[in-house]
Amino acid sequence: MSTLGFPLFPEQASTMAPRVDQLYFFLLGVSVFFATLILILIIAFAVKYRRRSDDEQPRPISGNLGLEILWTVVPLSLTLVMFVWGARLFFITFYPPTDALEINVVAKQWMWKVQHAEGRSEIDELHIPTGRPIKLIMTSQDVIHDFFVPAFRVKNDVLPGRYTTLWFEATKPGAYRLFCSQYCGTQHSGMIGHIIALEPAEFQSWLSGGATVVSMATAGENLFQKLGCVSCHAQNDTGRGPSLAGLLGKTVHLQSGASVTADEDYIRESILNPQAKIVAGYPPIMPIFKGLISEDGIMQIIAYLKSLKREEGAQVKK
Amino acid sequence: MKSDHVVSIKLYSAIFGALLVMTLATAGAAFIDLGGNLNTVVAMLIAACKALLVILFFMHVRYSSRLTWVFVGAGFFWLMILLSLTLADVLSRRWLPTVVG
Amino acid sequence: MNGPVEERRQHYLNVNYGLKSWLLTVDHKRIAWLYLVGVTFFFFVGGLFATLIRLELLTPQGDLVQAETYNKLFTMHGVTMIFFFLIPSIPAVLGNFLIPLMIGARDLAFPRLNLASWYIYILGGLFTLAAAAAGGVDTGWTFYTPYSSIYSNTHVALTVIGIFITGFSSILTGLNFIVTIHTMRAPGMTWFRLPLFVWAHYATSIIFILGTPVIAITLALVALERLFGLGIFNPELGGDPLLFQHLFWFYSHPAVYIMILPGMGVISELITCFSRKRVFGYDFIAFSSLAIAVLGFLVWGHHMFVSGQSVYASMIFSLLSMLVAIPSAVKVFNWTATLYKGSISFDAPMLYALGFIGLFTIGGLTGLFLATLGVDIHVHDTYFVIAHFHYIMVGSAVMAYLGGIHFWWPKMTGRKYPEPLARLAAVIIFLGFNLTFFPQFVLGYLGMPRRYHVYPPEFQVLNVMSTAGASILAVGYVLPLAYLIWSLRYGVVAGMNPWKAKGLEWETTSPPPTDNFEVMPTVVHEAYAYGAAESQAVYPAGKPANV
Amino acid sequence: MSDSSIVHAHQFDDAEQQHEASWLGMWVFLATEVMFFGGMFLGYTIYRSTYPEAFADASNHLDIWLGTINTAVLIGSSFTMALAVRSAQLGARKPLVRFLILTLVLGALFLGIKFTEYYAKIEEHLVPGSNFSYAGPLGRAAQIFFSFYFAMTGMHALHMIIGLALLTALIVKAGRGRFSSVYNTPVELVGLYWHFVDIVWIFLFPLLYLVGRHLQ
Repeated sequence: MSTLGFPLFPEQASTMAPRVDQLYFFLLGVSVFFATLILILIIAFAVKYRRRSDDEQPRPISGNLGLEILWTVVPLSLTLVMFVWGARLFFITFYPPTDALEINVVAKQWMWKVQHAEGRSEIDELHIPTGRPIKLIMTSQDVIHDFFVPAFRVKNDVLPGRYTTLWFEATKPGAYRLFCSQYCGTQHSGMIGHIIALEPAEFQSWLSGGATVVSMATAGENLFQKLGCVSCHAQNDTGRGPSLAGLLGKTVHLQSGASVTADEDYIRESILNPQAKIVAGYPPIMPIFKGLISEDGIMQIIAYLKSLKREEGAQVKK
Repeated sequence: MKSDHVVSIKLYSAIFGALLVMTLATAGAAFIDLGGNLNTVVAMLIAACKALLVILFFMHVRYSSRLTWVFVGAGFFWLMILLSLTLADVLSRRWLPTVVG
Repeated sequence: MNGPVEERRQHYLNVNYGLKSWLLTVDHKRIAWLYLVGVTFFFFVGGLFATLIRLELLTPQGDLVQAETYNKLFTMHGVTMIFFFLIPSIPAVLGNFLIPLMIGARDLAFPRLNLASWYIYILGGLFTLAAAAAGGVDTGWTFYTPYSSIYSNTHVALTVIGIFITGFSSILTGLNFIVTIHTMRAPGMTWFRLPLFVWAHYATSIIFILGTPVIAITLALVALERLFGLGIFNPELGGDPLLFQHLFWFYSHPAVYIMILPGMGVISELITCFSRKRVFGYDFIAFSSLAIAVLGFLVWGHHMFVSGQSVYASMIFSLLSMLVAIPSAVKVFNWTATLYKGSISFDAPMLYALGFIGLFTIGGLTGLFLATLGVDIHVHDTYFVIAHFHYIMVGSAVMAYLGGIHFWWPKMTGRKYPEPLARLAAVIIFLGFNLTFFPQFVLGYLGMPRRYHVYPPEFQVLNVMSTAGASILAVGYVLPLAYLIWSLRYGVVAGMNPWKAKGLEWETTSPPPTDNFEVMPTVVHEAYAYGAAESQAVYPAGKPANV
Repeated sequence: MSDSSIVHAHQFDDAEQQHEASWLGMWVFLATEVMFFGGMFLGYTIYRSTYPEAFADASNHLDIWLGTINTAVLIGSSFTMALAVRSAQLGARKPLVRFLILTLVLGALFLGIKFTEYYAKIEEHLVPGSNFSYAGPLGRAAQIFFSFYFAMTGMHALHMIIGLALLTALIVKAGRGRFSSVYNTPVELVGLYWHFVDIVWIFLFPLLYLVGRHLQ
């Protein structure tokens, strides 16, 4: 990126990157204009009006309303442009496309654990296909971390006790740096890795390579059996607990009269702390699974519940 | 800043009585299910009334200069900034669910 | 006004001698000196930490210090510089010394409280130093939970107790200023005749009293969580990791204005004096200070755009952050316009002031990048942020502080500093500063995260530039320390008003008497009446002999 | 130092200015105090909106009667404090001392009841930390509720203790006849402080004791 032997500008490797850079250059243009304006004025005034004799006494000027209005309104309008433009990009960054490929990320001091839906896991590396939106569903096992890929111009904090998401679409194959950018303790600067973007075909072969693994949904189903979830949450509404088929994305009516959208956070909370939100019409009898299941395990169960949804969705269609 | 207004014992006693009545009222109302969030609203309204009486009469703000009012108001106004902007985050956090189709 | 007579005159410095007369003083001018000693000490302690940080970053490997040590270094650097240097620097030294002089009062409203604030400040400092001596703290100055409350095994509690204590020193200083400015102005000193320095300190004091208590209780809760297992921030119990950040930034963003507003006040005084002109747009500068203080409380969420905060709240905070840029812009334009058709001289304080305008312009404009949502996503928590806030806090606030110290040095000590050396130092600081921090903007946009002990090799060249700049900067900071101390004894005796400046503080002797004025003034003119009457005030009881 | 009947500090022009400054200073300080407690009120509000059931359930572990009695006691102490200030304004020394002592006694009674409650909570293992135990599935969020309970009432009790110390000092001074109808600023200021502490409790009472009573 530079003839100096070291980079001065980061690589653009995602669909977001050129859009962020465009806004950045707009801001840079405005900044350079005003900084230069002030610099020129100061130097010009300093030279032109330098003190020539010690008893000089300039004529006082107390102000000028027109000028005050001018230098209030012009910056205000410019900053409003920045706001609107920035807000649009921001909304895009935090609103993943619905067809995105979901990948689960669990952060811990000091590593990134990634699991693909098909079951393949990796540490401090993330393989992705180019030309396809990728959505990360992330949580932390301990402190706050932050998933940051400079070449993609995206980052988001990874929080304990909650899911956050991040999406991007790589535009060209290559290896890109991944940083943890929220200070997380001693080896914070060692919590780095690479995003490896592959051509879709290569990605497919990478995904099926390696040791044979079970998919996340299957792993989740196994956990669902092992932890005994299935004994209450039957596929139909005959169990002591509500059926979970097709749950994700639906609106759930609660005992308290409120209703929530059943997203990943809701499922996670309902596993770890079932009494927080009781579904209307069911007794609060589910045991607490906190301590019995890992963050990775919860993600697998969610993947399993999502797979149930797809099956049911197919049935509804006909 | 403040006038040397001397409040009568009668008025002080009336305020004291009102505060006691409201304390009993709020404790009593707590046992009645008013439905929804109404219990909280009633409790907080009564608390605000009590606080207002203490500020205006016991603390003599009713008889004090505008400047005193400004600083009393500033304290509560800034508290409202803290509460409202933080709640703007907490309450709207789930408007964009993390789930996709 | 010849030398020997001047020496015999009684003033606040020679009214009595001995350690006790200083440590038990209730004279705001002497308390300002106590603070000056305190903040100078902490400035160089913080500077030492910074030096070690920059040396470590000379190479991409972690070869000078261990990761743990590095993390403690940047934490202690931030804590000492922010809480023990920048926040008290201009208000507690220059504000303390000048506000009563500028408004025509004998002292602050509560002199004993003023002394108590200094002791509280020192006590808090001792706690924090004790934490450093016991092994340090590694959370970053931001103390984000749950790292600070549960995971860190360094001396978090001791450090936050130190900051908690020091917070009360800020609160009491702010309280003292507000009451003094409201109730103790000299006859005729109306609000719109106040120097802009006083307006800026009034605005700062509002932040002191309404923001500081929030950080105090927040850090107290963190300490209680560590010491007694309280569970308010604990995600294991279902605690919200963002609650701490809201509470923290509710104070810590306005705290940025605590650091810069007094500096803006200083600059208004310097620009007018060294261009001998009434300030352009007095009302606009005065009200912009208040606007910054109030709007500054509405924008803290821009530190949390990528923290998991609601997208909608982020948009509100971004919009409000844009608004706070306006009063800052208004100030810069008005200062520049003040130069127009002035009579500009380039004494050291003016060099600092002109440097301030330039660096503050860059610091302010880069702030817009961080307030703009789409770009903040990329530059958040990178060196771009580091560069931005050092342009504001070092490039602007420290420049203003040094400019102010030089400007009022003759008033504080009765002696002049060596002008050529001072100009040299100002230029060295300006150049060293830019070389240190400008490369960090580039590093930030490249994506180098902050608080990294080791970093990828492609960032090395820019880091070497930054470290080189830092060593120049260090020379620039040691120089004034040396010649200012030298001037205490050997400096040329300064008259009452060596700069021919306007303002009540220049209408009393240098150094001033303990009660500030031989005869209390009655103000008859607006501030900065350059080119108009001889003095701002009349002295009903007759002018003192040496006026 | 001054030719008027009352002494004022050297930095002031007269006693009137000194009184103005002190009064304003106290109000500025109280604005600070609002924000100090405000941080905890914010945390409380957020968690209560997040965990309404747990807060209601945990709140029912507090003794509503002791809470109500304590509220009445503290309001009573505010009443006697107001009367003490009134006596000072009128220059009535004996009633001033009497009302101050009464305020002190009521304040001490409040703290006594408070510490009885604390003791009960320790017995019931409701103090957050490793010894915390809470029957039922809402234990984790209940621990957050009790964290707020102890933080908020603890900070309030700390303010009460400071208030009692100030009252003691006032009683000594008032007994020595230091206050008059012209000079009584310290009584007035301690009064403001005391009323402020009362107001904090007026909000703490419903927020901590009255959350879930109607659901029982």
